[in-house]
Amino acid sequence: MTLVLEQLLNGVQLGVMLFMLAAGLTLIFGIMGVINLAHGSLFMVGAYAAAVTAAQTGSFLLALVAGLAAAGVLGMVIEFVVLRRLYARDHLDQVLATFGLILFFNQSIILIFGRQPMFVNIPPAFQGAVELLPGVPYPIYRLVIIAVGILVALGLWVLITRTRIGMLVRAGATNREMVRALGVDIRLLYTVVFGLGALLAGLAGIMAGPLTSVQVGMGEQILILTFVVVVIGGIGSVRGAVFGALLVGVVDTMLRAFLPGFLRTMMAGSEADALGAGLSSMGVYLLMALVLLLRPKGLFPAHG
Amino acid sequence: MTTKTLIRSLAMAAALAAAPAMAQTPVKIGLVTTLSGPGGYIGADIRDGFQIAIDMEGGRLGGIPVQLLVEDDGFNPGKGKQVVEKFLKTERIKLVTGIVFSNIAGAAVPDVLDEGAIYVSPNAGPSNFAGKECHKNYFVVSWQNDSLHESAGKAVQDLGYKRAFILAPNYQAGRDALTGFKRFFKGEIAGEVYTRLDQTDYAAEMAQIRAANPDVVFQFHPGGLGITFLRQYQQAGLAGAIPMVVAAPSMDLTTMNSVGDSAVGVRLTSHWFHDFDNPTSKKFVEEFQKKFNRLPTFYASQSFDTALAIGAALKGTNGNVNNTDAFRTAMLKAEFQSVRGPFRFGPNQHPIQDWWAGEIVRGPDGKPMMKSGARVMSNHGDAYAADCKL
Amino acid sequence: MGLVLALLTFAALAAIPLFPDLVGGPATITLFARMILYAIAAVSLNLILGYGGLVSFGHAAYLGLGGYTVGILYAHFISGSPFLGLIPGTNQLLVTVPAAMLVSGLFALAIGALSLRTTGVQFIMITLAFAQMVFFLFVSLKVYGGDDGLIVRRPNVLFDLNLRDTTTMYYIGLVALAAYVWLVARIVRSRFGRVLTGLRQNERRMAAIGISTYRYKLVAFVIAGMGAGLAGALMANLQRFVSPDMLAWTKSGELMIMVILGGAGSLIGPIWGAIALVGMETALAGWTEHWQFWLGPILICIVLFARGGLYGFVASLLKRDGR
Amino acid sequence: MTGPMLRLEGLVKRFGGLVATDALTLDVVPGELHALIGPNGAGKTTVIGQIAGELRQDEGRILFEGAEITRLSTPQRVRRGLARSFQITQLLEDDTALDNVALAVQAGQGHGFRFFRDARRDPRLAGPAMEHLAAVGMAGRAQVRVADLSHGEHKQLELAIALATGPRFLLLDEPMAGLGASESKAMTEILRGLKGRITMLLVEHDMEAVFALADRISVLVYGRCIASGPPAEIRENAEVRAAYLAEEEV
Repeated sequence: MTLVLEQLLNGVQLGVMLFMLAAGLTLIFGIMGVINLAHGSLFMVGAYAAAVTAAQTGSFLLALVAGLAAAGVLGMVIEFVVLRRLYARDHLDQVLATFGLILFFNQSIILIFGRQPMFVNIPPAFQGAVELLPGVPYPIYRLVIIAVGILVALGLWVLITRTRIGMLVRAGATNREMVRALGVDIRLLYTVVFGLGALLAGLAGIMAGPLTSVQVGMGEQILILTFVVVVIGGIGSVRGAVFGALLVGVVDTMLRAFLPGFLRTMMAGSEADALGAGLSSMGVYLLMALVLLLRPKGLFPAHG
Repeated sequence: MTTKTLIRSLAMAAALAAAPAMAQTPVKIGLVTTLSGPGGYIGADIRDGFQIAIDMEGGRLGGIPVQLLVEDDGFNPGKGKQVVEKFLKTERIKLVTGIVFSNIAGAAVPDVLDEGAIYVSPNAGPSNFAGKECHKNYFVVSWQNDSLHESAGKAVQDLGYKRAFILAPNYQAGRDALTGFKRFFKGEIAGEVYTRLDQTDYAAEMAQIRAANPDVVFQFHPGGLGITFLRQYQQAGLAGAIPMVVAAPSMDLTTMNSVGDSAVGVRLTSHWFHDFDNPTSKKFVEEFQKKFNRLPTFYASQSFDTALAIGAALKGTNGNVNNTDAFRTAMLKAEFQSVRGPFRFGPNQHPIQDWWAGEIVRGPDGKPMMKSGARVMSNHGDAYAADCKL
Repeated sequence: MGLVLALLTFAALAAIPLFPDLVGGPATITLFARMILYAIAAVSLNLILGYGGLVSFGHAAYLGLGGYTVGILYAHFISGSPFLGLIPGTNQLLVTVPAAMLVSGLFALAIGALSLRTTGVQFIMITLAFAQMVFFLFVSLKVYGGDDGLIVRRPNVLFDLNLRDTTTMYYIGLVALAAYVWLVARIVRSRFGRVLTGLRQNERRMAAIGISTYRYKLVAFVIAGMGAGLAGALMANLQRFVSPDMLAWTKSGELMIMVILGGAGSLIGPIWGAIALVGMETALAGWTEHWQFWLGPILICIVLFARGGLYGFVASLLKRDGR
Repeated sequence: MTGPMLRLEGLVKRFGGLVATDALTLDVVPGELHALIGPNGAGKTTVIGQIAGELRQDEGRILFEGAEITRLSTPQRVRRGLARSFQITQLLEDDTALDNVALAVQAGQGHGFRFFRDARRDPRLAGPAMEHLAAVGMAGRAQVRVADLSHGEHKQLELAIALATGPRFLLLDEPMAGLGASESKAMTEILRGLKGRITMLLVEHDMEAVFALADRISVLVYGRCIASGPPAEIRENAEVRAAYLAEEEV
């Protein structure tokens, strides 16, 4: 039973990371109609900037600032140099151009930092584990990630429901033309939204750094999972991103943790392991297919 | 005589005329290895280890001038096949080496052998080429894959642990690793888990390990996977609590440096450590450090040995690689000083060598350091040699 | 003009193996054979992407499925045990290729039926995600090599031809390409094709004249999937190896690039695109190990500044001269 | 057939907080040309969208020839004989005028799954398509690409496409918008020629055309129908005058 609780927390923690990426991705698409594959690169760049800064200065705070700054600046550069020219284009052009960006960023990172994975230490304050229940120690750092995720979700909720920017974001997500008709400086709104998405992706990268190794290609692995989240949650919907991310995180972790064991009660060990590993890696995609069958626009569609 | 045949015979005549000068034309060696992706550092070490051997002899191997052609396989079997095809058909290369990963070897090596060329492996030694499908033109200087993990299993057995939890990614080499480990570890398996090759978070596995509470953990996660695994092992509070024993690929120097403190205390087995006290090894480490400003990993040492082995065969055949039978005979004698000490080829042309224990300890500067220990196995070959009929 | 360019293209392609030294030696025949097979896949993607406006980001899945069909049938042919205890293995090209197209088509039917319930960016993400699912399926299929892939030690058998010979494979690929291009040419001019091109231009208009778009899209999706399956089956014979890499998402991206680079919605543009991209990758990779560092920006520039692709460029040049 | 050809019952459509269609009830009887007028933003195009099935209403029902079509898709409605034209023309820009109309003819014939024969050489498509083009006065422009046609021709082509689906009922969304005086006159004549044969619901700002053509007029303000009746009656209606005057002052 304690194992289930622990795995549940692991699932939530993965969900939180996915949420930080999915929120940006879904808003950028909802407001600007742009599909940005390079969102994963922002995740990677945030992680790298933080890793390098932490290695140089030993300060997690500085690493956090550097990671956010790098992701934010890069996001703005991407928006200014490439994406701005693509708003009026179809999705195909956007996919291809941002695919080109991925190749470029991955190789740039290799040229600058080499191929060897980097690692960030967990900040001393968050090292160690706490006993949630007797006999169930859980790493503090993972709890911190969950807490940060909740704060980000709350912050976004306040931003979207209580501020003028948020009002425009909501309006833009439901009806892009309407925002233009309101006479809003659309460029500014775009920049704000894109910057926000980039910062969140960078933050996710910074948080992921001490858990997983910082390496080239880390962005794409998580990007595709983020797509699944966005599709399940409904495009343009932050609420959908929250639920989609938690759902994907928990389902993925639970399948991975318990499916092989469950199958082993029914068949031979090695076959169960192979089948279990296969099914659990396909699990979230099957989940997505199921959601699509029932609700083609996702669980919380933003557009009517 | 048609024009075409005329040209052909003219060309042949020219080639014959040039024959005496052939000794002076360098022998081409094709090195296809993985330079991109997370495993790229391994390919870089293999390339550099080979190059050092050539440099130390002033552009020659075994006294024969050589020309090394390096290409990236992009961590992609299809790409590896293409490179090999180019080597064989366009460059007319007879000597190929360099592949890091078993799956790429599985795809590309048959093409080399089909063309009648020679392949000398500096790293991957998959089981299918070691047994029934062994080939007279196929040599492995590093190890047969299983023996890495067999030595780890033996080490765990020798250390007296009774219950082991074992993990590896769900792919051929991962499954072979666990099979190899179990061949020499006779205790109880407390848990056996296959992870995903694209996995970056092992939280779920850590929880399972804690729940099983074994005496020891054996895991095979090469490169970036291993770094992540070890860090999370520490974060989950398992590092001090449950000892870990791994095979060399899960704890090379690069991994150790990336992992930092959580590597301390991990035990490993390998056929070579950079602190080996024999002249060839010392010279190799010194030259490598001088040129590349870093310590060589065991991958580099294997590649260095591969170059020496090829050099010995070139010397024995006076640089004639076209007579593959003569080349093979020369190669099998293994008349070179390996950085590992004793070395010879078994009946399936895979190494027979010693395996050593090692441990990551805290060095004088406080940083983790790799230290060699006692011999675990002597003159160890592999389990597949018996199936090989050469 | 389109017909002339198409005939010129095929004439040039047919002539290539006759002059191997002109194009850089015998190894390049393999390279050109790969270009040809990628061209089949690109032409098939162009049917839905260029003509139908359906941005499928998972087309490599059908390529891989085609390849694996050949690989799996070969594995069962060698082992002698039937697939799932029912279907006997084979190494007859005339059986494996149609089987590959059937398998790819069936998967396209299932994936398309679900994906086509959505449009726009959701469609892109979903086709990508389903392709990933197929990818993971093969990664976890331990019996068929999993992540390591499956070796097809001897190529399939077709009459007395030696398929181990790359020139033979090259011409088989070229014939397949010509047949598929001919089929696509007929389709886009037919009633069905009129609906398909109408869909790309204005889906709202299509609904307003009473056309239920879903079925048309699905049928096109299946035809395109079968084309990719054909390409994959031949590729498995050329490389004598299949691996999950064949259906990786980056491969889907490359197929899309081929279509755009050559000219989406033109009959032979994707062929040029496949040749150009594979050629460019090979050239860059031979020049620098960091070839993607250069390929990325090249792609961005193509998307930003070269609309209409190579075909559009050539067509506009010819038009200008004509006037 | 007795009763109205098209009946809207208590139609409601909301966009966020905005009520675009507010409990709208409207009858169009067979054979009439019914005009729907109202100031900008009154929700006329929204109504057309709901009748055509492109927008789903939040409440209410739509009946066509006595049968409820509320849940039918756009293509299903078209196949029952309910066609529309667009205010902002929706044409296949890369194709010729003839291709556009021929496709609509093909849709009506229902043989879309034919893969081999060249559709452009099919006389069963080109013949009827030419007739429809001729009906809107565009026979001479059949082979011109849509992108090269004038705005007025786009409008005419819109109508020809709608006619090619063989409708019994036509929803016309501002067919005169952006036309010059002579073009408007020509369009009015084309519509007059259709009167009687096809029942029509016309949304239009050109009051001259509306009063020249309409049998009955309904006035929409803020999504509600404030008046409905013959042209003469509407002309004298005080509330209608107020609504229009208010708009002009703004």
